[in-house]
Amino acid sequence: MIEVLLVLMWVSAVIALQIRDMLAAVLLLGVFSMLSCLIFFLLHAPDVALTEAAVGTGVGTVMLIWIVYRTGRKDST
Amino acid sequence: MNVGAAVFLGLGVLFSIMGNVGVLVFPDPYTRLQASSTCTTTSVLSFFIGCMFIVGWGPMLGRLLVITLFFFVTSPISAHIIARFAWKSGVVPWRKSFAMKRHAERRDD
Amino acid sequence: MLAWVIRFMVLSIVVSMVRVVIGPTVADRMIGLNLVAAQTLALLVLISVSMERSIYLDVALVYDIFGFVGILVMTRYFSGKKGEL
Amino acid sequence: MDLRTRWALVRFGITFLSLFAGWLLFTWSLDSGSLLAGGVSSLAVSLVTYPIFVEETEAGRRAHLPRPHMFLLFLAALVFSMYVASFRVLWRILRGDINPRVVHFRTRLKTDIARVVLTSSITLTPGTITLDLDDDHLVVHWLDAQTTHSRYAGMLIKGAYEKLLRGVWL
Repeated sequence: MIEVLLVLMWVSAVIALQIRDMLAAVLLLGVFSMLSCLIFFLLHAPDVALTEAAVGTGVGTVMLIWIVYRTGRKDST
Repeated sequence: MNVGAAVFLGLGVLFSIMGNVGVLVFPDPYTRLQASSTCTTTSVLSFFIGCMFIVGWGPMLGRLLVITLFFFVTSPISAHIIARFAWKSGVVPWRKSFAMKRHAERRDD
Repeated sequence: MLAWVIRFMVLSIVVSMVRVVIGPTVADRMIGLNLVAAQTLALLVLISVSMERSIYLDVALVYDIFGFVGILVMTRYFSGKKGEL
Repeated sequence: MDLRTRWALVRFGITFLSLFAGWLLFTWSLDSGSLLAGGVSSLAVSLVTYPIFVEETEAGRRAHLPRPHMFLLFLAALVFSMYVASFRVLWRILRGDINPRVVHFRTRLKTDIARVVLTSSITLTPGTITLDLDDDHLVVHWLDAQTTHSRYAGMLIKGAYEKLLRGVWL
């Protein structure tokens, strides 16, 4: 079960690096942090999962969305 | 494992399958949102009720009630703001008659 | 029975990742994210019920609150910009 | 004691009771230390946040406080109709014939909180999603539309909920 989630995390991270649309990259990073929270939970570490859920899903997404809003959505390169 | 838990967990699995199928086959964001958000809300609610049957009377029941109440409040609001985001940013809803007409025009060419 | 339901929900997350990856517009990706978030919440509750520890349910509650805040902020910032989707 | 002070006290009491009920549900223990900690912290939080939790309007008390028995009836009807409509949407997904349309209609509910509850329950019922709510004008996306006439569509979609909600909030 953990192997499936690790493969899924790998897929979402690679696509978030490759994609041109910044908002879609932020959404994929949200999925990435959800899955990593789930993996910490499956490995019997609820405190780490709590921190990951608060920081990765909430604060990290808010900060990245704010940065995308200030700089522009399309990747220029 | 009593009967109520089995019934509600089975209902949750059924609605979860149908939500995923609907998200994959439907043509535009609004109909996908119909399938995903609302069918999945029903499935997650069914899972919670099944878990309440499993845990019985105790400290886990209180936390499950709090989580269920919060999910019941936040889920329609998040579905509504996604739909409002799509509506405000100008996604055109798919319509049956348009698709049929376009199909007929393509046949005539 | 709970173990089978947990395995099924992991497979269901795999299927719903497809819409996040291929979605043509951002609204589609957001729908996929919402779907993954709801199923992850159900999975957290199911795992903590199968482990029978009441402490583990706190993670599910915090996760629910912060996922909602994340989606709220996403739509809040970008609903002002028209015609970019 | 004038009317404003009494209404502020009522709002403070509502906020305190709901916070304390949440604390009791979450800890599930009747120790004196736990009760004391919960009481002090919910007192402090409700002193700060009661103007936000229950808004001050000129409409009076009945606009904000739901009747409890009608509210429980409404919740039961909502969950039941959720399951029924989920099976209907499931049949639609299996057969693959959908006829989605966007319909507009108005509601007759007066208070804001009743309108928000109506919007949420329309969204929560599978088959319909509220796209926009502007004062009393709703824009609803309907999965299998039978009519686009505003009045009949309103009767078909919000029908039972509005009748029940008029009993809950005033």
